[in-house]
Amino acid sequence: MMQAAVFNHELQAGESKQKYYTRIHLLHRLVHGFLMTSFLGLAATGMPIKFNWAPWAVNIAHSVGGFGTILFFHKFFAVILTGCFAVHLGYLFRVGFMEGDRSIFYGPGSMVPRPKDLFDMFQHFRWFFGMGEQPRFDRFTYWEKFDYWAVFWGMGVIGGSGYMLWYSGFFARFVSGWVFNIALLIHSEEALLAVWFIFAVHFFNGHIRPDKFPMDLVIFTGRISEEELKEERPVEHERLIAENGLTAIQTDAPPLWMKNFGRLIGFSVVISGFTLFFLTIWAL
Amino acid sequence: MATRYLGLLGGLLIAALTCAGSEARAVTLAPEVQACLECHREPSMELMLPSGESRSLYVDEEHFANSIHGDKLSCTDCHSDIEGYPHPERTFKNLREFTLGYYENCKGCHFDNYTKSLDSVHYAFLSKGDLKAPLCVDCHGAHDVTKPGVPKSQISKTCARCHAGVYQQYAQSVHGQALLHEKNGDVPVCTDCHRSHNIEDPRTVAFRLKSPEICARCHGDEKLMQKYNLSTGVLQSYLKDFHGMTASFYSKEKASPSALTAVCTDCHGVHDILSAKDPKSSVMQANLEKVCQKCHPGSTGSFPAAWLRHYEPTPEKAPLVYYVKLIYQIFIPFVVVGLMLQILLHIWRVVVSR
Amino acid sequence: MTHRKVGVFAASLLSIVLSHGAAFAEDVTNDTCLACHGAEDLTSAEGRVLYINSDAFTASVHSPLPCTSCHADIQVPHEEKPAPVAISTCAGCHGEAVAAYEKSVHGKAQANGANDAATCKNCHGSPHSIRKHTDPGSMVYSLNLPRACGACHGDPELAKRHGIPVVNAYQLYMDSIHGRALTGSGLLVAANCSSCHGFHDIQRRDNPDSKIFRTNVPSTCGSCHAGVQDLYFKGVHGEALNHGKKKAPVCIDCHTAHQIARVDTDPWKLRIISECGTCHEESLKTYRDTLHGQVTNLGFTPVARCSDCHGSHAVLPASNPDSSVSEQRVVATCQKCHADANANFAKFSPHADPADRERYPVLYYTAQFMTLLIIGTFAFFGLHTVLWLIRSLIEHRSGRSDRYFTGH
Amino acid sequence: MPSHLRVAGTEKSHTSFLVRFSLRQRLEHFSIMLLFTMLALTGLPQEFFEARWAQWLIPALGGIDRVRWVHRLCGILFTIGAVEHLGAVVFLVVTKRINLSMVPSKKDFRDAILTLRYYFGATEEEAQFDRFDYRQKFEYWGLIFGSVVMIVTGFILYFPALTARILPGDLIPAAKVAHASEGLLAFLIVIIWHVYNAHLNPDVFPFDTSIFTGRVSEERMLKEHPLELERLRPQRRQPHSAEAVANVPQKGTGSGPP
Repeated sequence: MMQAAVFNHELQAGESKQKYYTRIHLLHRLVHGFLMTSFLGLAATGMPIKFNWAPWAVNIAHSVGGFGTILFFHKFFAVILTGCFAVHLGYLFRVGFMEGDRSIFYGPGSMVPRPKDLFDMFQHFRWFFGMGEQPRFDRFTYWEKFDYWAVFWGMGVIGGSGYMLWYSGFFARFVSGWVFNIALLIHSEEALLAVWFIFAVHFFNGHIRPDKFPMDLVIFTGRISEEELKEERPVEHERLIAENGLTAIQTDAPPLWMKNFGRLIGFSVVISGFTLFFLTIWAL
Repeated sequence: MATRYLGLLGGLLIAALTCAGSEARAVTLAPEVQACLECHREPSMELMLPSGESRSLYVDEEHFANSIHGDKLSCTDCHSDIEGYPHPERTFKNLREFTLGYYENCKGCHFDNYTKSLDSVHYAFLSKGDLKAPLCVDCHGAHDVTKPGVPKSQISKTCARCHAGVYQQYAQSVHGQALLHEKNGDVPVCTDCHRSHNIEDPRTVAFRLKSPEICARCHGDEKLMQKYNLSTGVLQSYLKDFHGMTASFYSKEKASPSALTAVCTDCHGVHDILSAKDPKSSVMQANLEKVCQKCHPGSTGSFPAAWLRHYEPTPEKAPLVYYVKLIYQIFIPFVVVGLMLQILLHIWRVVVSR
Repeated sequence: MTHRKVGVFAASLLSIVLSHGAAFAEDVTNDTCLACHGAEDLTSAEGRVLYINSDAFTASVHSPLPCTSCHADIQVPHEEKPAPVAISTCAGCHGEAVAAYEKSVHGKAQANGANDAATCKNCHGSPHSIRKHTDPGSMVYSLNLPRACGACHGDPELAKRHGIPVVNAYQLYMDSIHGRALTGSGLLVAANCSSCHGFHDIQRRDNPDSKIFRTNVPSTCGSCHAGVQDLYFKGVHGEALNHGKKKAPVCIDCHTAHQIARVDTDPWKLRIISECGTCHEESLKTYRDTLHGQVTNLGFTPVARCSDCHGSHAVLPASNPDSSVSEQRVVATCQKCHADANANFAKFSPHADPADRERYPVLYYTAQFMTLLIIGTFAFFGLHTVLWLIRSLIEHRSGRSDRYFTGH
Repeated sequence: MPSHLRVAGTEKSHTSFLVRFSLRQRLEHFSIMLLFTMLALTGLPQEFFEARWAQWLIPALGGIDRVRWVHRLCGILFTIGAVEHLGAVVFLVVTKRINLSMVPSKKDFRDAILTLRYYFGATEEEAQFDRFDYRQKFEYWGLIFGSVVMIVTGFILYFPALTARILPGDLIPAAKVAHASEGLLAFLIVIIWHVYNAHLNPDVFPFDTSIFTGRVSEERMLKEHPLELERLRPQRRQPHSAEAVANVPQKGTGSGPP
């Protein structure tokens, strides 16, 4: 009941008068959730093997329950991650081809880079140096697109090399053994790149930068307040008004449980992420 | 190494004298055996080996005649490479190689035992090229092969030639005492637990977990145990207990278990096992604490009392356990039946009132 | 062997003594001596015990001998302090043994005046109660020998005094697989001190005649582990040793001398890897780059170690067709673990070095690319992040975007 | 996330539901449900280890060691849960947030007898219940008592050496028997009694969701806990303000949806 009380209170206090719009659909939130979990799992089981000389690696490896277990979990998460990728591709295919909504391939709503992104970037840098206003972003900013494509590319490279090593016996029918040397190298190097990028850069964008500190909940609630939308995606906001599509995506304020859930997941992942980041740096 | 041979020869000599004393079986040796003995009955006959060791080529006629092969085999049945004189040239680096040279000879007749021996820990060492691993003749003797196990104590003494320490322990144990002093044939000798030809490595977890079954071969035998009024319930009471249950599950697991659990030998001892009535026995109430502490460090005082010592709980022995059991045996059916009734009545009433 | 000769020798001598014994027998018989020395409280002026336990003596191997056969100069009554019985007396019967002893490290030390170096008595005990070495009561019976040697070689002080490299050989041995087999389960065939060091003729390990001189080690171990010895000499290491390469590893380099452990335990399996690495540094380094090396480094053993591919005792170069890593046999070697391995699979190079452009060009350039990629990415985004952080902090300072802070 | 939560979060409900269980109570029930299942699943095969199904199940669960490990882990969590519950109840009682609605009273015995008579058709009058009827109290106290026994004996078996330092050693085999039997008893009660009342009981068939949603319809309250409903009437007229909700005693039912 106490919880409920707090809850009501929050409902009445402020947030109700604040308008909210759907930014990320449930499917993508779920995919992101699984992606996040499996990525963390993969990093936690992979990095100890890469940094096997570090004491923390040995401890993790043994506390997890031996090499067999590590490998099992690594493959387990790998499969989940592959699943996420497949689902996403499936989604693109359905929307892009079955439903023929090409707007996901170009235009403002798409993840595909546009010249604007380049300009935005320069503008952003100028703003860094106080040489101009902040760029006016559309639905996706250039760094978000970079994140997206980084993951997309990483998924191909790490996943590909990973499966190649997993089913080395099978692949050996087609390729010569030295390819596995390459695969091994790529798998570990690219993984390191991905881990560092996500745990340092991506987490900075989502959590550390003062505008978002302590945490940007939109990926969990899927809802963005009108204020935020105006501030951060002015172009999209105006576009939506112009197309008067705003009402279509208007929704309730994110319920408390949803926010708390988001915070819980978010913070635990961030903490473990940063821990791994610093451990790997330390082990260099 | 030669020292062992000295000992061996010494043993043979004594045996020879005694045999000579006792009635020598009137065995007429085959003429071709006689032919070989023309030379080989000369005691000083020996072969110098490159290693500087010398190998006596003397064959004691008495021994061979009285050996189990005396009236069955002739020399060339085993020494099949020899047709006549002069013998084919043979080169042995050392004494052991000489013996190894004849290793395969027994196989011809004793094929089953030979194949069994291939699974033995001794052969495992031999196959790695460990020269000191025993061969057929090391246990059975060569020209003086006699029926194994007459007297039974001879078996333990044979093993003792290498496993002296174990033998010393065994000789002190309840089994060893009975064997050596009471000439009791019921008690186990080495081969009863370790088997004779396919002796497996006793250091493995698998063997550990097998020990209850091994002990039970005798201690589960009603007739045998009655003779010494020992209980045959020991195995069952063990298996029903925490340790026994764990062991039986471990023995089913493919991977060797992460932990160990107590088997017979952990409490009662292995070769040095004593009667539970013996004050020195490890399972004597006084010593039990030390035994428990082997696995339960810091277990003190009343901890050993937790073990019902193979007894079924009775009002006399372990009353507490007995009564707790009893109470629940009454209480559970009572509650369950009560609830059942309540439910049935409820349903019945609901049906009626519809 | 020598024992046997000695046995015969002693026997013959014994007969001689017995026949001539009659001569002395008139003046001094054992009973004559025991008349005084049979008294338990008989001590010398300095309090040295002069008591001879006649039972122990009769049980001893020397029992047939009259006292005077060693204490030859004794007349009755004898002076207060008769000359001590010299080792030459033992040589009277045990000539061969004494000769060997005098050439041995102990004998030489004694000769150089180190009077704490072992003599007959230190190992065999008092000649008045001495037993045959096959008698479990003997100090040099297989099961007792380590204790006899340990009396001195368990003492670090003594080791320091005489510059003996291994200061606590006894303790180490007792904990080794041989020591446990011998003392733990009383396995007579287990190696004891004399199996490797010899007995009367013990020599320093830097003496080419020594059983433990580097080049003699394999044959010494081979006296029991003949099979392994054969394998060893088939392999490159044994060959190198035969070609007088002093650095070639012998048994004790991997297995150690006194701390030999069971080879089927994980700690040993893992330690031996770095053991190979002491000479094969490069290979170890590249091994650690592969999953095999990484997993073993984490302390798990279900993956391939050096010996799993290269063999342990008979290590052969890949150029040799019999080698387990030769083109002909490498596939079979991989298949030990990777059942579905084929010729292609075996082309994987477990010791590929990304820094070696000549041998692994593709790998080299890939590595270069990856490094560039990582550096590039983080150079850019590192800058991006830092600048952004600074900027937005400034913005907040100037309070221009407080509203960014979650809601209010 | 369960959909009913979002409903709770957003839309204002019009059907008159009463909140019967607080979030804490629902969480407690949920965790005890999981833990009890796990404990039974890992415990019973240990008790009946000779049975074929156990001989199959234990290896299937990953060997006796892992089964024990899981069992002990769940046991510890269960203990924590029990302590939490105890603490919460004591705290709430002390701070007057709840009335002792779970304590058996004379009325319960009267109700029991009345109900039995009603079952036998000796009377047409049905017992009227307050917040908890006598069956629920029986089950609650059964659980409390059982938990105490299981926890105590469980820890005795977990740390036998430690126990033997303080207590007589033959307590340990006794604890073994008690743990096994009490466990079996608890299992049977849940299987027969709880499952019947929560699922098979014609009144709630197929599934009484109130312990998960925390709500119960006014009709059901009227049928099952009329007296409680009476007590609450006056309160229910108050507006749906946070304060009003907050004032409602923890174990007493609050009004209206949060």
